[in-house]
Amino acid sequence: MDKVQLLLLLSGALFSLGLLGVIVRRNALVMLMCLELMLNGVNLSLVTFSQQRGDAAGAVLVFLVFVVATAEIALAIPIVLLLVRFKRSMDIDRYSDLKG
Amino acid sequence: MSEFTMGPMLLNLVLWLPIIGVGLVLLAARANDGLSRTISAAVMTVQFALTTVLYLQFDTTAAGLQYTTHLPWIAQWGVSYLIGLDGFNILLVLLTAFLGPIVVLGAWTSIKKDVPLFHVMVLLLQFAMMGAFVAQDLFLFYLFWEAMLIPMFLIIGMWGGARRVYATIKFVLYTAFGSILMLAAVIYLVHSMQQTSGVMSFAFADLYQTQLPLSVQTILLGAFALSFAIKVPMVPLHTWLPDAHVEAPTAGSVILAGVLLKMGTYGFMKLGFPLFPDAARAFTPLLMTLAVISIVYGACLALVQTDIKKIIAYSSISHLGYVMLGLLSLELVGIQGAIIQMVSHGLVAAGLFLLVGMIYDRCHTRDLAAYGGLARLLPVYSVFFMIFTLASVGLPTTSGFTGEFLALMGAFTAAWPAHLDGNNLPLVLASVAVTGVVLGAMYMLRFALTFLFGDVKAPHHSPEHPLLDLSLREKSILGLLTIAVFALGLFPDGALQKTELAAKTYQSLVTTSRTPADAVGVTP
Amino acid sequence: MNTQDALMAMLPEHLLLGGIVLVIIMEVLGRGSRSALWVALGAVIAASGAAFMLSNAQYAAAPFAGQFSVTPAILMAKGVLLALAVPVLLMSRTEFSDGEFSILLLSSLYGLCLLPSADSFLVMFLGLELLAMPVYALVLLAFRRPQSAESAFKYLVLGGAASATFLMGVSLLYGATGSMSVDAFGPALASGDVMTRTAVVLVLLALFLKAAVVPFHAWAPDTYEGASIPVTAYMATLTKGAVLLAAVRLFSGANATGPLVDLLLVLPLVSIVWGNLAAIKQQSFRRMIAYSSIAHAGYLFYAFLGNAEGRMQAVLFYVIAYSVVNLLAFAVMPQNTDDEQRDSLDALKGLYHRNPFAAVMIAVAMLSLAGLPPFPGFAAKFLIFKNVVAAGYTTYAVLGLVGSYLGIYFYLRVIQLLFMTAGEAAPTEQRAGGMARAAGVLCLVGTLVLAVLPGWVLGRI
Amino acid sequence: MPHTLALIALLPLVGFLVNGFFATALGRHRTNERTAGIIGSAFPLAAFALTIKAFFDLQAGGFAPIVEPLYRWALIGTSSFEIAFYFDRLSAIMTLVVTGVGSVIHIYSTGYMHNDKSFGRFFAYLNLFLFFMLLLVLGRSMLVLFVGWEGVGLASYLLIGFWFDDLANAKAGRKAFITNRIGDAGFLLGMFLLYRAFGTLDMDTINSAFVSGTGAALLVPASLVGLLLFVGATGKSAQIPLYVWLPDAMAGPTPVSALIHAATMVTAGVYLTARMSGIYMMAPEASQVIAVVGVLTAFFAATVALVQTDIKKVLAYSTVSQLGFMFLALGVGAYGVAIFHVVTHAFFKACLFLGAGSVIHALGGEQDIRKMGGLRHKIPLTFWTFAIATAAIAGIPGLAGFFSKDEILWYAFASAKGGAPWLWGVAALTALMTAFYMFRLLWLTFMGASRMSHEVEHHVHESPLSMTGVLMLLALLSAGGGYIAIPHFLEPQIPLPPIVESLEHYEHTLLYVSIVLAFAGLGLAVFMFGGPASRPEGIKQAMRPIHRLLSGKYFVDELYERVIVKPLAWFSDVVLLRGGDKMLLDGSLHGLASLAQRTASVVSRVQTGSLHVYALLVMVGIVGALLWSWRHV
Repeated sequence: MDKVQLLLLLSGALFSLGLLGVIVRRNALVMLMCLELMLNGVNLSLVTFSQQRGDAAGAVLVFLVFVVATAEIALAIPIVLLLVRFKRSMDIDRYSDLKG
Repeated sequence: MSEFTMGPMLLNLVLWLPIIGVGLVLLAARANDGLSRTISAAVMTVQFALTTVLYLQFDTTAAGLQYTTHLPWIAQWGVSYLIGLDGFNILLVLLTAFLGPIVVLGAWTSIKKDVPLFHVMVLLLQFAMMGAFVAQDLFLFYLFWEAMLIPMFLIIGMWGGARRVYATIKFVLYTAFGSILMLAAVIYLVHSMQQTSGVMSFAFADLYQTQLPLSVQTILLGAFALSFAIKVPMVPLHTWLPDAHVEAPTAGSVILAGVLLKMGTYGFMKLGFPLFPDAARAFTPLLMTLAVISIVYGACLALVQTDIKKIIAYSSISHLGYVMLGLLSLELVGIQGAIIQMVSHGLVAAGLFLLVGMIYDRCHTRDLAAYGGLARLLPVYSVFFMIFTLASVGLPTTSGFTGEFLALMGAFTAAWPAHLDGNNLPLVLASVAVTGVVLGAMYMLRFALTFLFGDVKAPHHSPEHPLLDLSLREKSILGLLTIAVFALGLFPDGALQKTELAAKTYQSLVTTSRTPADAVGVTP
Repeated sequence: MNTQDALMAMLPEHLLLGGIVLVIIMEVLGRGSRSALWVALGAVIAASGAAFMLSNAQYAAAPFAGQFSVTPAILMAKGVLLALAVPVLLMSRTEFSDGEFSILLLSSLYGLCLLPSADSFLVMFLGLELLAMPVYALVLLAFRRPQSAESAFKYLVLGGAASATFLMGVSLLYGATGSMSVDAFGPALASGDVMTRTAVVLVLLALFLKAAVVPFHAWAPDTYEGASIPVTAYMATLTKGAVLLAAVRLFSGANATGPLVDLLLVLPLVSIVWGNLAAIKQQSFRRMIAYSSIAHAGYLFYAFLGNAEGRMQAVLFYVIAYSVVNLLAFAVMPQNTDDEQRDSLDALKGLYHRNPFAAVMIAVAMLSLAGLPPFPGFAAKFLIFKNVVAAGYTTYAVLGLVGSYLGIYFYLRVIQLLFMTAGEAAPTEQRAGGMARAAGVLCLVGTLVLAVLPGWVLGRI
Repeated sequence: MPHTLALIALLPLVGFLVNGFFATALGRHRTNERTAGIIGSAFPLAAFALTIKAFFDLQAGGFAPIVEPLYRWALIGTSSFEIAFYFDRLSAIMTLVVTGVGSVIHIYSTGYMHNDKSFGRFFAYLNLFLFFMLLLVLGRSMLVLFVGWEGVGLASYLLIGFWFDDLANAKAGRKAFITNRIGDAGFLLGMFLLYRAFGTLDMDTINSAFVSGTGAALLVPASLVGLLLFVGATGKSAQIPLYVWLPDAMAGPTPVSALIHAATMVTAGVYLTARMSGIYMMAPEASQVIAVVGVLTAFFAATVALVQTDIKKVLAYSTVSQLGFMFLALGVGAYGVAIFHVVTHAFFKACLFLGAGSVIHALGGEQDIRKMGGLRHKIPLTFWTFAIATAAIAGIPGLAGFFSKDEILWYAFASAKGGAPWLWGVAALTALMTAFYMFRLLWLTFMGASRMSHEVEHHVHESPLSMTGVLMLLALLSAGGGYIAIPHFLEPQIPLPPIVESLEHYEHTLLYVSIVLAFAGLGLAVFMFGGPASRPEGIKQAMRPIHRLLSGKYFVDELYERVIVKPLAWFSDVVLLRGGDKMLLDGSLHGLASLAQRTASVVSRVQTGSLHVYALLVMVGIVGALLWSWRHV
């Protein structure tokens, strides 16, 4: 198979890996990283396509994604810190007071 | 001002008066309860007076709608504010208006908490019921039809008996289920009419034109019939009624038995059967069987009740069976009888529930066994009780007789030729229905026997504090009902003339087939 | 592109931006706390007014070709949603004294405004993030109870997952069609090749996730419960509405076809039933509303089964009807320093005897949410199911209606608590604040208008 | 006067309303006993006077039926239901009897009910009864007749339960009403059939249509209609199988028993059949059934009467038996004769009941004839009148009963319309028993030595004139009433059936036989009860089982209780209420409700609060959706 498909598979793999990570990892920070992983999977595919097509739109979106990702983390970290303050742990299984 | 312009205004006034009343009661809510009582009583009385004018002015020779108001409302959907009177609803409108003041007066002393809210609810209910009767647009009708639920929900739930919450939620969920399916049917009906005829309209008159293949008619009738049959109620969809009646306050029971149940039969007469005539005719045997089962079933259960309210509740099931029987007979006599029976049951059941309520206010129990020999104790009460008992039994000279007699006659008149053609079911059903006459006597007289005769027995009664016989207020409301009962029993002709043309319209609508020549154009 | 168009077309957005800047400045100058809310209110009202006026003037323009464009209909939608933000701001008064709330809300609204007029996925993505991200903060900001952090976190993680999914879909679509234009989505529905389908499905699912459709709904109950009332109200109404508008923009002219039809048939139906059933058991009011909103997301997505032309109207009308009564209920909810207390359904016991106005208003809201006539909820449902039937999905319409029947019970339960159950006020309870009640009155007026003159409203949207 | 007939019917109604409102607890007894009594009796008397006037009008008109429309009850489509009165020979006779006997019994009651706490109510009810009874006999359409028909049922219900403080009386009243209702159901069906065929319920129209056998009449089989109407008649006129209510009806005050349950109401069935003779002439099968039911009722009731010990019960069963005779006559087509017997029976049975009332009055409420005896000297007037009436009913020649009964026997034997020797045989035997039990009653009550307790015997007294006067009048009629040749009078309207030629020469033989039978009965009674008490005892011992059966009234009530009443209650309660409503219907509803509840808790258990699970849900959703969308590519 050619390069494009390979890269696409890779990006898909990254994406799924990220999602899986969100599902299986217990540590809050790792979870956030997995989220980033998903986004990077997307980025990869975006650049691939924009390369293949040879137009910028995809690449532009990639930059947008970077910004958003940073913003997300910027928001996420304080939340996690708060949680840690309350629960004295990074284990998100402890963060389940809200249910039912 | 000629009545052509006057009439419609008057009808609108009749319809909207209760809303004005609501406003006034809300304003008066801060003041003492008496004020809000007076206001709603006054409003109801005025409404009745105006309705009487409409009734007297009603032209018996004109077939179509009268006092019509037609304003576009939701143009995008072809919905319009279309109200009017015709032979179908004239008597029921009059009945509703007549019972209005009686309900308010009946609840005068027995409702003690949240009085303003109570009267707001009663007025809203009155508005919704009136609307459902006068609406000539399916969307409008459905609006009012559903709107009736909420005030009733609160009336039973707030001022009801011990198990009121169970009863009221059962009532609403039961009724709402029917309505939901009816809504689906309404949407589909209008949609398919638009597809076939290109007209987007909810007006009954237009819907009566729709041509639908039998299969579609059947499904739609099924949905409508379910909703109406729950309201009537027809066995086996009746179990909400006894609970609702038992738990409801007197006023609630009176409205429920007096008017609300008629919604079901009215729906069948005005919508169910005329909209889907072919399906209606195809399912007449089934529906007739259910009607007769209701007659007998209701009577049998009334026979073994120990709760005085339940006796009347089950008797209602039985009595409305006659209405269905008459409607299904498709004979003029039967249809007319059905209409009269609706009104008659409205009056009689209302009277009986008021009587039960009055004794309940005095003795605070609904257990039949707790009573006895009231005839000695409360002569006036007992006389009224006897009158309404006999009216419910269908004794000649009372309205009960007129209704039952004509309805049964209609059923039989339709059944005999069928029997000569070799179809015996109608004959059998009609004959079984007649046994209802005997069963009716059995349960009502059982009631009267334990209630009125024998040794004096009544809770909260003691030689030094004897029970008080009826007050002037109670006498007068029962007196009014009694007059109506005998008027309809002795001189039904006037009323019958008002409805004659409508009965004929109904007959022709249901008997003429409306399946399209080729069943295309409708995508189920 | 000419600047004049850019100014006109984005006038609402500009006004919001102005508001944000102004509030920030005031914060910096350290006198934000009191007047920030007024500024925000002014900005929102101005923006909404501007949108209405432009729409009435039949204004249409595409200042940034292929990225951002407005039509009268879109402007109307923006105007309506912005107007709905007013009660949110009003009822926030008692909860949030400082400026942050205003800033965050305004910026979220900015994102909201981008969604319906997005022509390219870049703008739409921007809009979605801008809509969601301030809300993560808002949820946390309420902070009346430790759980707020948890709910914020859950929202953030799943929201992030949603964005990622959305982007994945977008990039695949980009790969397949070679364009970032939103209009590529419609045609792609019918296409047969795997990549396009995957793309389309992923985009749609992302929206499902944002709008909390089963099985992507799980974040909603926890988040709604953990947030404070104004924020919950905002999430339940405006964000949901915005996402739906994005979806409308996405489908633009296209009728639902291909594999998506099955998704649009099944998942909404499931969430109607699921939401209505799960709500029965709830003890927290906000949680109950969350489940109800899950069910309503189902009805809203049903609208996409209908034909394209009526879709915008149906969705917008439903969003209005649904949001107005929802906000009404939240606005009149009695104050309570103890948030859990305030949130529990038991607090509503016998409310009628303590606070008739609030009780009646909540009752009206519940009945309308239950879709019982004559309340606006009914007309809205009617419109959607009418379209569904017209599109030929009669069976699913019936199923949906029966599903909605399941909901009636828990709405009635609330009314039962309000009117038929004895209960006395918690010591910490007091009536809703003045501005909140003002918000309630606004919503009541809206409700009445919708109930009495639905035709008039439909004629305008 | 234009509205004579209407007035006849309405006068008693006025009496009812006046007394009802002022002389009862309703009006807190505003009027005293005197006025109530006067009002109560005045209106019936006025009605009687008017009836006589109407009769002369009829005569003046050459007995052409007088039709007096009052108003239109209902007009439905083309068929109109008129409230109209109809006065011909038949209704003339009935009206005269009803108003005549009615009035005298009112007068009697003023004495009999003296000092009853509900004096006014009693007269109100009596007047109400008269009103409905007059509707019944004067109505032109079956509708009016039916109104009266049910109305008299109501009146009898109220009057049987008049002393309602004792639940037993009220129960008896209810039994009467419901039993009648069963009959009325049949009546209704018959009416519906007729309406279906003719589109009208005017009886003269229907009769003539049937007689002339015109088109519409062919739509409905006469026999079916006839039988259905007869079902109604069996209810009202206490024939097998619906006679059970009449003996219990004796719970009412004695004047009631005399007026309603002997003289007038119970003959309504006979009147109906005679009135509808047009149908029955065309319905031999129905007539056959009527004859057989009639003769059997006569026979069985007589056998029961043989052993009754309650003075009123004896008379009650004898009434049932006599009604049987009337239906026998109807069955063999001798309508006029049946009406004849109605009239004579009205006279002597009223006399007997009122006499019994006088006795009970004298004995302060005692009704058991075993505790009587030797009253002839103490209350001579009562005795003599009672004796005459007894002789009359027993068929002693010259007295009223003799003529009517003899004609019935004759037509039962020789009528070409269903007469048969065996009918005559049973009837003759019944006549014998009648004579026997009546004289038994006479002897046990008035003859022989007193068996009364002392204090009872102490204040035995003759009744006031208001009562004895009436007794004498009725005794006179019982004696002479037979010379009014009613069958002959009715002939032009209702012809008598032809006689089978071959049997004509038996007429005199049968006449003698019946005379013999009457005296045989007398002799037997005197022999048994004139002598020592050991004689009847001996016979009783000899045939104990039969005696048990008879004094147990064939245990028919018990049978009905077991076969109908109890099962119905059980079915309604256990099957319908518990099984149907509670278990099946509500059960399934509650089942659905709890199902929803359980699903709800399952659903909310998915919401574990763990982010893992939520993310998993998302993934499952995405993967599932993708797989689904890929399924056919």
